[in-house]
Amino acid sequence: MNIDILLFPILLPLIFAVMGLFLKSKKLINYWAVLGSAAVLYCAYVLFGIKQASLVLPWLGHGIDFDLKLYGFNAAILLWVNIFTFLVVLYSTIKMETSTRIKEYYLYVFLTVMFANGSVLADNFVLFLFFWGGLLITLYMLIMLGNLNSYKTALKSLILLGLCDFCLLLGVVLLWKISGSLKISAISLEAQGLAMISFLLIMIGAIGKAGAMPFHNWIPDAAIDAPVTVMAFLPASLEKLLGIYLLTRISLDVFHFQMNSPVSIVLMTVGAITIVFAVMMALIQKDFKRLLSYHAVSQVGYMILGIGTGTPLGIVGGIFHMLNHAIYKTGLFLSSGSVELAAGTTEMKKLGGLMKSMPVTGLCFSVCALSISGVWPFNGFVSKEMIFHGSYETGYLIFTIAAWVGAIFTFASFLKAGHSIFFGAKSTEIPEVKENSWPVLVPMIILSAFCILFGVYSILPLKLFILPALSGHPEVLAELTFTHNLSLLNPIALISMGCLVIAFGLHYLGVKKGQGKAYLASEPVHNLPIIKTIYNLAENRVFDFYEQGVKLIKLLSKVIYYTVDRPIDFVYERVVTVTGRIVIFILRVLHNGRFANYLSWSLAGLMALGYVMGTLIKKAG
Amino acid sequence: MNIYILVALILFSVMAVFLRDLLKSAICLAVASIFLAVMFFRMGATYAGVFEVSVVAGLITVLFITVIALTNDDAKVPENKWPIIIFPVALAIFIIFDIWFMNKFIILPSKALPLLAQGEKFGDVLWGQRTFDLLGQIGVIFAGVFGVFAFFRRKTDE
Amino acid sequence: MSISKITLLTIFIPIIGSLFIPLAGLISKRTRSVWAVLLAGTTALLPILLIPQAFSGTELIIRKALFPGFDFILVIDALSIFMSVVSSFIGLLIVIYSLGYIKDDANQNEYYLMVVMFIGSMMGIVYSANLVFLYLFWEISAICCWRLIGFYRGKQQVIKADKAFLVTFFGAALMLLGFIAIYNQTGTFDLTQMRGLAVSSTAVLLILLGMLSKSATVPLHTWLPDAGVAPTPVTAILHAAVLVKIGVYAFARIFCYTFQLPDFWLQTLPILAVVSSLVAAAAATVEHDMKRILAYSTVSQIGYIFLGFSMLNPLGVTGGLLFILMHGLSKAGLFLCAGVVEHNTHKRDIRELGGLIITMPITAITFLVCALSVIGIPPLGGFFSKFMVIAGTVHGGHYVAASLALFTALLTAFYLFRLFNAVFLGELKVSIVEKTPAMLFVIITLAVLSLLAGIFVSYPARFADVAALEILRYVK
Amino acid sequence: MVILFIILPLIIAGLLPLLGKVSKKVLPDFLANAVFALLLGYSFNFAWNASAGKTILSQVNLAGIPLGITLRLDALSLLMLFTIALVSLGVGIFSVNYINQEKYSSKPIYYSLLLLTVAGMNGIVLSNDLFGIYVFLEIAAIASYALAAYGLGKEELEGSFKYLMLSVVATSFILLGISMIFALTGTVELNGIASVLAYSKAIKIKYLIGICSALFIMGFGLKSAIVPFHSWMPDAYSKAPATLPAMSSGIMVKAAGLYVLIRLFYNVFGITPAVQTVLMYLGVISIVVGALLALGQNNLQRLLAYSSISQIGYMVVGFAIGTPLGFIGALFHMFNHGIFKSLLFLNSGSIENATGTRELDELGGLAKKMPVTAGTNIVASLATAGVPPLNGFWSKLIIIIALVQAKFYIFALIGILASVVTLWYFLIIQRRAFFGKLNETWKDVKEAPFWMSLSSIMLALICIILGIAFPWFIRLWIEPAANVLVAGIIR
Amino acid sequence: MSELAYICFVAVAVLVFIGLYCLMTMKNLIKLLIGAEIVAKGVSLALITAGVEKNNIMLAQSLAITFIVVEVALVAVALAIVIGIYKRKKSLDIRNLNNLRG
Repeated sequence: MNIDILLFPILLPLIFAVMGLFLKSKKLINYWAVLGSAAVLYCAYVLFGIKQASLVLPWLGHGIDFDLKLYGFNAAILLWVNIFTFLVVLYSTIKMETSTRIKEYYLYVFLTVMFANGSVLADNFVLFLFFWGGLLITLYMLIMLGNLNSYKTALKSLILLGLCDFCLLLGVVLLWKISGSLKISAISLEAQGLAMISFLLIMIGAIGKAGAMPFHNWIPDAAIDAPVTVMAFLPASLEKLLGIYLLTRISLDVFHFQMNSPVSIVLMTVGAITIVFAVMMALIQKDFKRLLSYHAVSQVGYMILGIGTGTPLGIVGGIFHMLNHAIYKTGLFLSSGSVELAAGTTEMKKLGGLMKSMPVTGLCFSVCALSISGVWPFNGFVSKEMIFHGSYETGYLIFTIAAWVGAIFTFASFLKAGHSIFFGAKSTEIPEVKENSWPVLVPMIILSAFCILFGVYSILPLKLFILPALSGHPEVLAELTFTHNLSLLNPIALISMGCLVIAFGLHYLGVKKGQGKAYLASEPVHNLPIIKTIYNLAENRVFDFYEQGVKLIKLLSKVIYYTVDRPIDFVYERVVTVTGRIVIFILRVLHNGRFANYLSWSLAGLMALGYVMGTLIKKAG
Repeated sequence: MNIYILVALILFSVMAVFLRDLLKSAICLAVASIFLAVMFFRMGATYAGVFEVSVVAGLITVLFITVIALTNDDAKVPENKWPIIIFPVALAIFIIFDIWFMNKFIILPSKALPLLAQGEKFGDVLWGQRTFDLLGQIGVIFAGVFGVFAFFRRKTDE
Repeated sequence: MSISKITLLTIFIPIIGSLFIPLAGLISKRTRSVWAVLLAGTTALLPILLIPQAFSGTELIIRKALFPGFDFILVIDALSIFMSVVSSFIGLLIVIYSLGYIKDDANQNEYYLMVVMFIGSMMGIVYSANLVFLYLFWEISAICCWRLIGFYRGKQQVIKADKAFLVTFFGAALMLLGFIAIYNQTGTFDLTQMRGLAVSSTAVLLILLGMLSKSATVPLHTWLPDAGVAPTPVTAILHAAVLVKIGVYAFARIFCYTFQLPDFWLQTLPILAVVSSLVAAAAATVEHDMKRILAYSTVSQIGYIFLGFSMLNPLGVTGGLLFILMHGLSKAGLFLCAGVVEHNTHKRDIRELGGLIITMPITAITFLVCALSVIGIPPLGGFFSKFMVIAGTVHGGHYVAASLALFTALLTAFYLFRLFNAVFLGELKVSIVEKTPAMLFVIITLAVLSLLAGIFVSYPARFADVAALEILRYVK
Repeated sequence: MVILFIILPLIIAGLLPLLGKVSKKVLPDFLANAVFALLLGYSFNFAWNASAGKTILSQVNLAGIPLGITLRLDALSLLMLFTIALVSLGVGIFSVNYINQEKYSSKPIYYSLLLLTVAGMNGIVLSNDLFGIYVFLEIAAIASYALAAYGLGKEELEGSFKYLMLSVVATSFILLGISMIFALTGTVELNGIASVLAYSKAIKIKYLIGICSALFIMGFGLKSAIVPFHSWMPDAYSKAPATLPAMSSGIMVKAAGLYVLIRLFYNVFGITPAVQTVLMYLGVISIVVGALLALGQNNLQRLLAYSSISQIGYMVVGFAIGTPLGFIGALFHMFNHGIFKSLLFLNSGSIENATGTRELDELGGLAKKMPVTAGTNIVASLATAGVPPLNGFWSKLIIIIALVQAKFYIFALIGILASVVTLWYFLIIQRRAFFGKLNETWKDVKEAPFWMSLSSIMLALICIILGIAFPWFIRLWIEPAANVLVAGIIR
Repeated sequence: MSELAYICFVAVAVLVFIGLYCLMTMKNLIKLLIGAEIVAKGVSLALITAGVEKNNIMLAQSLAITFIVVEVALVAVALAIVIGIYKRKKSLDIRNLNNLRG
């Protein structure tokens, strides 16, 4: 049997997933999983080498084909998806050891990989939706693996992402209607009129998957409820990759828009809002994982902002940021998982001074944290600079400022986190902790290494992974020079540096106010007059899109139920019967059993008959 | 002359209706029957007249009187007063309406009285043409007899 | 066997065979059950033999002359074969499920008689090409439903059974009047002779009322939630497999395939369908009774099928047909899962249930799978049908309808998961384990089929495509 | 020997009370049912003749001497004869067990009354003479007054008395009409009247015929319980022995009422738009009022009485349309209604025989204990409501088609909606009597005895078989009868 | 129409009116029967008059005689019912005869 190599990334995980169900021993399952992810990774690597391939099989008719296409960009994404998978699986062998549902866990992980690979490779929108939507289920199931309350969060994620997916579906269908084709690589449209609506709908699908506001609410909740590996696996890495991958494809290939076109403004606005608000929320978190999760949201803002600028630099920056973010955020989540594994908690209040006992974790955390904060020479710095430049080029300074504000608070919050967990005084609330075993550490080390590598030698990932995204856009490539990004001496880079200094100042101030307790470092900001009320509202989930949406849906449902459905039923149950009863009552009262009454009806009937007959005959002549 | 007989017929009918005493009304009814029979004679329907006198004025009156006797004592039914009061007015209105109606829709009277020719014999007509009615009469009598039987059967004649 | 013989057997084996069920019941319970399953099995098998005929792309018409205008006419084409395969198969599953479900109840003879006759009447409806015979089988199915809903003989049950019968009869009687109006126009009840005919709006309205009442579409839908008092297999058969599909089938057969709809209705129907969907979904969100929620969900999903069919474009119609299949599988699965829960716990109020995933994992998983399919999440079958319906709607230019339909899909997700969470998750309130392998077998089969129908969607899709082409042959 | 249809029941009716002294039960049972069966078989004898469209005007001879009896046997009267024989056979078989009840007794008298009603109806149907119709109508009527009060309960007597008094008024008006016709034409024979009237076109004569028509509609309408002349029916039926309403509603209202009306209007006077319109409206009013009143009843037989009123409305409407299809529908419905309505009344008799009551709210869940009664009742109910695949559906369908074809859209709609109400009240019967939970009072109730069940099953089978085999039945019996009406004025 | 027939028909109408008036207003069952009898008289007069009008008195007579026989049978049965009612109710008031209604 001749199976096209393009099917391997999809079929392999499926085989591993199904076979895994039949394994009995826990150890065996772990090995099996590592082996599986390695195999898929290898497969992805081979494909990355091939770069160009396509496969078209007939499927549903109507132009809906089973259409896979590999080219430079999605080969890169495919590779990274599988790298993260491999790392997370490796990490999971220890982290998930205690879980009783390990079998299910790997099943879902492999299914996730399958769907992710499929959606990356798909070149037909329906096929893409097929795989894309499948991720919903695995995400739902993965979150369900968490603690007792996780099902609520799981539902939240399902509904929010479901909403995004339905928007995506509508956008796709609209696109189909407009362009007459479903082949992603064959569509090329100006984002105007209906096409713009279609673009916005697909965009919602993409940024929703990536976790931008306002579709982000499930992420912080999941950080608490779901296993940390799941967080590292999905919201931190895979979903960002996929979401931004889709956004890139539709912004670059499927639709075209000019710099500062309405679409661009919308994207940038969403990005900027996401950056600022999410980071503000992240700042005040007292739980490490929750803090990370808000950052996961905030960073999406940068990517969207970058791609939304429509400038070559911004776009490249956005995509690069996606990659970088996936690396360091996975690293951060993994380190938080490491802390949780060792100390049993991730609450900053209870932790402290772990650097001594967990040096590797601490170091990796530091690298990733500096990276996310955009400190030179880590990778985050490069991509963020590109985004700053890109947004600055659009002329809307406000977005750049928003990005800077984001940078300030990002750094501040990580200073707080690092300070309270790894540095500072040793906490007395937790028992003595030990560094974790190597399967936990290796992924973090690898990721940290990537952070440094991509920061110092940024031209490598850009050439290798990012530029293929722009293949077919020579005009973009032509303008692109990377020289100034590496230079620290340009005004924008200086301002960014300034931001870091401000952040440091803020942290210092906060720690001082909090009597040396690092986890209170964000309190000054938290307690600012107006901001405090906003925070309180936010903590009470007033801004929670999901909670409010659910309330609205419930209200709407009730309104419809009581104004449409029940009245209709009322007609059957009451109006008809009661009217009938009244009429029957009247008729029955008339039939009073009196002979004279009955006789008079008959006689009256006779007279009426005679009269009617008479008039009718007269009429007939 | 005819008109007086008819008036008498109507008068006794009215009395049969409005007399309080059932016995008297039954007798009034019989008298009315006799007037009707006289009318029949005058119109040439002799056999019908005989039947009217013997069966209606006789048999039916007897039946009525028997029933009245059987139910006499405590069966006084209070009758309303107003029917008697209204009756003359109603009757007058009805007669006027009836005459108007007949003049309008039915052919007006012509003065000439037709000759009451008797072409056929009564027996021939009855037996030759109306045998079906006789069959029916048998049936009616059966029905009447068994009907009355059914009402007066003893419940325990099993 | 010739095609026509197979078709006649498909219709008359269950109808006539069902009459012998009480007799079989006189012998022994086992004989009766075996006989019932045998009948249902034969009925499920026979249409499968017809599938090659469906792909041949031609139609076969059988005509038995009776009385001028009342000829017994059967039409065998892709559409009718598709419908008969789907419904007889689900019917079979439900009969098997009943073996476990009602084994301790009274009046089983009547139950099996009615179920099997119901399947037979559905076959009759599907193949009839004479409006009068369509109506005839239509009402046979209504009679069966009536007895089945009132199966438990409680006062409420019987009242609701009466309500269902009356509402559907009301609609059907008006539909008959519509048929007569068409007869008045054409002088025949023969559908095969009226293709491409333009009909008056009044006739359409009357016929539509019948379809809506049978398919439980707003505003004639409330009997369906109330019919939830029936024993569960019945509700399942009523909703998912057969009953509500009758209306949409008739719609496809009469309005898509045969007549030309007036413009007014082409514009109005999508709105009606979407509103129906939305209202029912909202009601499902508010209700607390497990079966009522599912029933409202059915109402809501039927709206999609109508939406797809009313588009009269290949996508929409294919989507509608696929929807019939997918919804049949997954909604039957949901109802039967609910039946397992109810059978074991004797509770239907979701507020009194919870945490059953611990004691009833298989039921929970199958429920989840079916629910996801109903919502329309890939890789399950429901996704494709929903996608195609919506694609059809957008292609037909009804953008608002499409967006409302998607909003309804979101609501669907919301209420189905509300149900799932309340029954299977959270705190365990009633601890009862799964029993009755026959029932579990059926629900697992349905869940697996929902999944397989999604993964190997191309096979049913090709079938639906052929049928859709057939349907749209006479559409201008 | 067409006269046999009248003579045979008449003679046996006369003999039975005498023979009753010999054998109180078995002989009357046997003789009466034998007569009904014989009449049924004998009516087949003429079926081919009649379906060929021939009319037999039979002059009866007695030993070679012609008697003054002319009987008219055409397809229409044959259909009626057939229906009468069929229903009366059903009722007769039912009575074998039913009249054994304590309150009824005296089988010979009972059967002779039953036979007299049959003789009376046969006479009406066969008569070629307006006055003959009247006389035989009275035979049937008098016998049925006695039957209506056969249990001698006070309510039975009350119902019977009202029935009688209203009928007397009706027959008086009929006779007034007859005498007007007589005064106009000088004859009372149907073909004589027809031929005289065919030549008189004057407006005054039209008025006179109009008045006569009104009188006849009122008189025969009261007999066939058309609203507003229906009021005797529920009273007479509610307490009477179930066989009387079965007989009366099943066939008498049709033979003594509707048949005469259509015979007169279509075959004798010639139909006029005025009569059609009036009948149409009366029919529709009957349909609606009857159905609604039936909905509110608690006494089973009273409910069925109102239901009969409603169903008769359908027939009236069908006849009033005046198209061939309308005739077919109405005649078919007439036959069907004879079958299923008598079955329903017999069911109520079975219930009463088993439980001693006919009040619906005292019953409940009898289906378990009386499966045959319940089953046949469902069949009859659904047939009445016009649910396929039973016979009532086809007849109603044809009537509605005829209405639509004649452009009476509103009436068609009303007819359809009324059938929904019909179904409604039958579902109420089902719910309260059979289909619910068993009322504890009746836990020892037994199924109806053999002959009662047999008769119910027989009638129910006819409903089902006709539902499937209706085309052949229509071709053999109904169409020729309809052709008689289509052919118009007789010669 | 002859004058006699005209007058007779008026009388018929009046008799029928009186009879119906009695049926409508009287309360005694026997009175009601008397009313019915008066109507019947009107009817038989109408039959004979019709015969006179058409010069066919013989036919009219035979009809009238049959009618009278029918009348007797009817009255007999009616009176039997009245006696039955009297036996059970001890009253002849039509107003008490309204147990059946609705």
